Amino acid sequence: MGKSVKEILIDGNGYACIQCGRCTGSCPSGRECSLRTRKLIHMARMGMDVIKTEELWDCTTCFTCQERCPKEVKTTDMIIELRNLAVEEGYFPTMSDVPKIIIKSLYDTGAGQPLSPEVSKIRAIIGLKKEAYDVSTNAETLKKFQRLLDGLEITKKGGLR
Amino acid sequence: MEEYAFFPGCIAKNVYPGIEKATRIVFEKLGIGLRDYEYSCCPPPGVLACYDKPSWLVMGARNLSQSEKDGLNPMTVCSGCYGTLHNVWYALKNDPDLMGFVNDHLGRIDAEYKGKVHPIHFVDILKNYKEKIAELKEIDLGLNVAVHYGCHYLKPSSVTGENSERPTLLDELVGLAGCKAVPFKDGLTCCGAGGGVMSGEPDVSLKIINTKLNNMKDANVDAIVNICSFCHMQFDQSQKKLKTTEIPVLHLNQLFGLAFGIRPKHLALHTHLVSTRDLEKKLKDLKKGGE
Amino acid sequence: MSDEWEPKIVGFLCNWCCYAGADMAGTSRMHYPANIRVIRVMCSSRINAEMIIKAFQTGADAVFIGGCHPGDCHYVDGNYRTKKRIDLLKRLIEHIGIEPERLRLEWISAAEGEEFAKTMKELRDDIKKLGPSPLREIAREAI
Amino acid sequence: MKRIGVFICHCGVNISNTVDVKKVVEEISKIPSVVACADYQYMCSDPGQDMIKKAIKENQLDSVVVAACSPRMHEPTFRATVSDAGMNPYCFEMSNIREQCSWVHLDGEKATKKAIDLVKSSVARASLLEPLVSQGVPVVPKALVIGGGIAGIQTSLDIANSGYKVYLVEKEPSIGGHMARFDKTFPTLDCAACILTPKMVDVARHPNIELLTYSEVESIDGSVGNFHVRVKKNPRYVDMEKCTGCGSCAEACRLAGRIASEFDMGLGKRGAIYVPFPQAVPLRYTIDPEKCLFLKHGKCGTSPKCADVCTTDAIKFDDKPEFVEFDVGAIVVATGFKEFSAELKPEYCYDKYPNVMTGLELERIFAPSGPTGGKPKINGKEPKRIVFISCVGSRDKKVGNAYCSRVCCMYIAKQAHLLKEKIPDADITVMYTDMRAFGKGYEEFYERVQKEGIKYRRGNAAEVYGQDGKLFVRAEDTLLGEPYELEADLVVLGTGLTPNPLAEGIGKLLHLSLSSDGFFLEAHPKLRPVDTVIDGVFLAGVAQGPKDIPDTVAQASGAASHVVNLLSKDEIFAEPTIAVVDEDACVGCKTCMLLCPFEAHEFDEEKGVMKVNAALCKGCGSCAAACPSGSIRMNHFTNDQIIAQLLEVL
Ligand SMILES: Cc1cc2nc3c(=O)[nH]c(=O)nc-3n(C[C@H](O)[C@H](O)[C@H](O)COP(=O)(O)OP(=O)(O)OC[C@H]3O[C@@H](n4cnc5c(N)ncnc54)[C@H](O)[C@@H]3O)c2cc1C
Ligand SMILES: Cc1cc2nc3c(=O)[nH]c(=O)nc-3n(C[C@H](O)[C@H](O)[C@H](O)COP(=O)(O)OP(=O)(O)OC[C@H]3O[C@@H](n4cnc5c(N)ncnc54)[C@H](O)[C@@H]3O)c2cc1C
Ligand code: SF4
Ligand code: SF4
Ligand code: SF4
Ligand code: SF4
Ligand code: SF4
Ligand code: SF4
Ligand code: SF4
Ligand code: SF4
Repeated sequence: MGKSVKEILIDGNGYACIQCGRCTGSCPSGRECSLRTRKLIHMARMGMDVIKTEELWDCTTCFTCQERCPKEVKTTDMIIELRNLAVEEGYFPTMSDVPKIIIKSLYDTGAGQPLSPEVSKIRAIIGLKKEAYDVSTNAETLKKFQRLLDGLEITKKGGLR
Repeated sequence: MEEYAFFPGCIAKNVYPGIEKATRIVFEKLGIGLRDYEYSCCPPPGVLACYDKPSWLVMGARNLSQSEKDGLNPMTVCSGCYGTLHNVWYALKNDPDLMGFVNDHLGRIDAEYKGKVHPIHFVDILKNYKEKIAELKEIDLGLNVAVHYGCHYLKPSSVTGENSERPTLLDELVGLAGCKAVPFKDGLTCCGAGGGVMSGEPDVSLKIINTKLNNMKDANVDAIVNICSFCHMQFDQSQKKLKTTEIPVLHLNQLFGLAFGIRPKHLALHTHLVSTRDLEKKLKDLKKGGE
Repeated sequence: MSDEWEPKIVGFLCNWCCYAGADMAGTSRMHYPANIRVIRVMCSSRINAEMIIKAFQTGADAVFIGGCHPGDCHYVDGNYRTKKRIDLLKRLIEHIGIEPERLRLEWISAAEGEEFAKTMKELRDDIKKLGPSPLREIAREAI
Repeated sequence: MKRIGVFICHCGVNISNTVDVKKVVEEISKIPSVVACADYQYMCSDPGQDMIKKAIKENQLDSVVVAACSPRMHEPTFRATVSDAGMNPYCFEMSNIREQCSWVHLDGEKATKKAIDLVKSSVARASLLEPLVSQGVPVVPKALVIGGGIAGIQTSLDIANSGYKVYLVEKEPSIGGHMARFDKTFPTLDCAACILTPKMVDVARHPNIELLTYSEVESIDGSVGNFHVRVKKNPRYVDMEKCTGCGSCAEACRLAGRIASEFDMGLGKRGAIYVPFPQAVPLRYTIDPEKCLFLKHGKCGTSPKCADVCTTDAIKFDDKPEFVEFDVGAIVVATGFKEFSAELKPEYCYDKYPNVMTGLELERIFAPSGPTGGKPKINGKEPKRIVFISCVGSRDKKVGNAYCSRVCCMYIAKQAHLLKEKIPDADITVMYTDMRAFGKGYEEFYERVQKEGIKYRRGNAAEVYGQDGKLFVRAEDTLLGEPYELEADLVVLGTGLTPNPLAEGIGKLLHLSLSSDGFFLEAHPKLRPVDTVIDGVFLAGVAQGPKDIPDTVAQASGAASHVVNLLSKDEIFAEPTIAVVDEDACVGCKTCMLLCPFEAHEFDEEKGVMKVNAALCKGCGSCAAACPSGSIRMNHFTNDQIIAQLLEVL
């Protein structure tokens, strides 16, 4: 079980927020969409449904807001925690397929971005091994890796279990 | 010999192998050893940390544990990988309970992470080799470039210890290759790829990068130089989609590769979506002129 | 009246904060058990090992020290010194067989009457659970 | 054996409703040393007190115990009572059977038992109490004021007007502090010079004030009533007696107009010989030794121009530091503040663009004596689009300043108003976090400037950036929930007030504590805001914490009245409840010395033993508790007294 909104606020120093808006003003994403970092903190503190808002997923985790906050509110860390809670409560973002694909790829190959035959060819041409050395190089290691993932929540959330 | 565990990350090996290649060449020339390990994806903060932070911590710690018995610090060529591994290291170092939790899981596959090795970003190694790089330089590239630090190398500064508002390292490093870092509007903003936005909210992601690319274009740069495979992918792929700009994209190691006289093809520049042909031509002329 | 065993507690309270807090509990008529016997000192840092050991030797089941909150000390930082001394003493009394919980240090301000009353209740209940001080038995035998 | 009298109070029914007073009397009367024991309805009433006085005389009592309310309530009353009857007041002891007994326990039996224990314990203590005599210390009827800002000026004048001598020490060549830099002051828009300059002149002319400018306090010894002070007067290289302040030298100086003026925040220029500003007090010139050609290289052209033109022969290149020593009875610390260093907020690009300025710099732009002659010109041009940013370096934990600076909201309003007045078509926006306009007339002023067309947009600026020679400010309008950008010709940072690093040394000399914000700590935040825990040392102005001029002046007058109160006494009596070292037993380990927060211990090198300076000791007893050889006696709280009390209650 993850943290509650209240615990997230406490750990992230959210109760120190003075609603100055320096976070939103710093946010490269909010300029292009409806994300208002300050508002997320306000909603969380007022007990509103912050985890249901889609803007929660517009944050690129660039940390600019956290860097600029004069009250040391850990805005970005909190957004990440709030997303965890959202996932737990079933509020996936709109394009919910993508993460599932990535998680599956991760499980099957150890890589979120798997190697395609084309790139494999390029690797050979530029003088690299056709396939990189990684967790999938050794079948035994990959099995172990999958065993590790079997015991983690992420495979459940990714729909693999 | 100074030696590191090489953590290439998914993109440098599976999408832009030119980055892996350039890294191996540059580090060999510098006389720095790189050892390979059975790594998995870092895993990325966007999709993994946001979906299940505990899983992200465990998988990150597994990666960190790989080279611990050899005492080698993992070196990353991607600020995303660096961000993940560094944040995992930082969180575990400061929270014994979390360390215990992670090791309970790792114990299931006979692994353990003690926190003895920590990730290091490749630019933090290169900054100690400025003289050697200058020595190895065969061509003064003479390019006007837009440098992109990538968010997770700089921030949060409480964790990275970097000067997040006024970094200067890349300006100095590209200078070693005879290039000039041209200031451009909002030079430090995010490329828009992280946090799962590139995959989850592609429209927003493209808008962010579009603004950024146009700012670079306004500064009349010859190339974008990055230190992060993920940003590299965003810069290269999004230009193909947006079709408003056409600025060649180079990972810093590719830039050094060129300066060291490596042929562009060996650095896989021809596989980039944004053509590097004009850039290569410029360099060829330069070389001719020089000889 | 029940003959149930009640712990004997000695309290050393600093004049400026905790003693005033105890007074405040009085003025606000906050009730608490009558186990404590208070000795007023100017600063909690006046208390030394000799006094505390003596208290246990002569039959105290618990010793309570009350001072000002950090930063509020009338003598700048006396309470820091008290804290250091008491932490050390806790380890020491453990050596001679007294549970460290029997030595309790709290910061209570002049305004925290309620806190004082609450602490007195808690302390009495905790010590009741622990039972009579082991030293008290030894002391009695020695006499 | 001592003869002790015990008096037990009913407090109407406050005590006797719970505690069986008769039973207490019965038990206590059994104690052999108790030769008199009685109870009474109201012990503190006149008949109650008379009863005690009578008993003292009739029974030749050595000590008296009153069991009643808290000693924090009536100990002073009864000390006076016994004193009246000829007993030493320190032979009096009080038992608290009301606040800590009858009022907090419901069970009468247990409360009575506790009351008996407490009184027994007091009796045990009383039999060991000893008479103590307060030492009178003569008071030197003079005061030292450190810092010559408006706080120091006001304090000095108030003390001097009461007839006491004041030494006013100021580090800079002139008094005036920050206020001298302002053009107008909020909210009344008084001209700062018009209200400050007369006071500065009064200071210079006052027969009771000795002004020591360009000077530093080197050392302070002693204690309340009797401090010994040593002050270093830095060489000015101009003879103060001879200089008439004509200014010919400054005009002639080879470096005239080539050195950044500190007073003008670096915006204006001065020469190597200068006065900080035309109304300086004293109006005497000073040569900057770091810059002057002659002082640095021994040569200024063919001959030093300043000396050439000075008709009074005041230039004195061989000037040396001078030291003055004097005694004072009280000290006021009025060392003010330092403006927040704006480069610590790099996102506002203060260090990058000349048209990003701080509040204090803008004050100089407005001032008729300032670098632009009072014309609001930035780089020679009148700014039309102006953005103010509030809370720069205040309410900001990231830079370590958690507190609100209390003046910036209002000085921003003032400056916005002044700009609008001078540039009527200016477009002025204030980006703010919260508006704090709590003083008299402040809210009204805030309303007024909004009527004048100043835009207040809630939501503070996130960053400033430059593009193609233009300046932009980014923020979120938090009321609209919309991020936006504004182009600006001038960005003014509402920088806050931070502790003055120049005052650090003073704090150390006087053993002053700092509060968590880094300003000097007052003895009590509400009831003793001008005192410190060091007797005889007081605070005034921003040295104690951010405040505006009205509050500064009020506190300065408060500090002055405390000083006058102290100086008006011939002698002051320190509490005799202090630590005393038994020289025969002390092993010279110096354990005590490390503990004392007031540095009251002095080591006698000759005898190899410690001594306690009675004037400095505040009687915490910490050293007595720690002395490994048991040689420190804590008067009125001796080991024996405490242990005797302890044995009775167990
Ligand atoms: C930009 C700005 C605008 C303001 N506008 C207004 C306004 O309009 N109205 C208003 O009410 N308030 C205003 N204020 C607040 C006002 O400045 C202060 O309330 C006031 O100056 C405090 O006076 P002070 O004497 O305590 O401190 P200061 O003015 O700082 O004086 C302290 C003096 O002590 C001297 N000193 C320091 N250390 C030593 C030492 N060790 N030895 C000897 N001397 C020393 C200093 O040199 C200085 O002369 C403004 C503040 C700022 C920053
Ligand atoms: C709800 C509330 C809560 C507050 N909380 C705080 C707080 O937590 N902390 C804080 O610092 N401040 C607080 N304050 C402010 C605080 O109350 C005042 O600062 C303080 O009481 C002012 O004291 P005073 O002596 O000036 O006025 P008052 O307390 O009003 O005293 C004036 C006295 O003068 C008497 N009087 C009036 N006219 C005459 C006359 N003609 N002849 C004789 N006597 C007369 C009145 O009867 C009264 O006793 C609070 C205020 C309010 C309203
Ligand atoms: S910057 Fe910090 S204090 Fe300001 S609104 Fe954002 S989270 Fe709150
Ligand atoms: S971390 Fe997210 S919310 Fe914060 S500035 Fe970056 S994109 Fe915006
Ligand atoms: S002495 Fe104290 S307890 Fe006795 S009547 Fe007076 S106030 Fe009440
Ligand atoms: S010329 Fe002489 S008298 Fe005139 S100001 Fe200069 S030093 Fe003073
Ligand atoms: S000696 Fe020269 S430089 Fe120095 S103050 Fe005189 S004229 Fe100026
Ligand atoms: S006075 Fe206003 S501007 Fe200054 S710190 Fe306080 S709230 Fe911010
Ligand atoms: S601690 Fe005691 S023995 Fe040691 S120097 Fe001080 S007085 Fe003397
Ligand atoms: S009693 Fe306290 S103040 Fe006095 S000398 Fe000892 S430690 Fe210092």
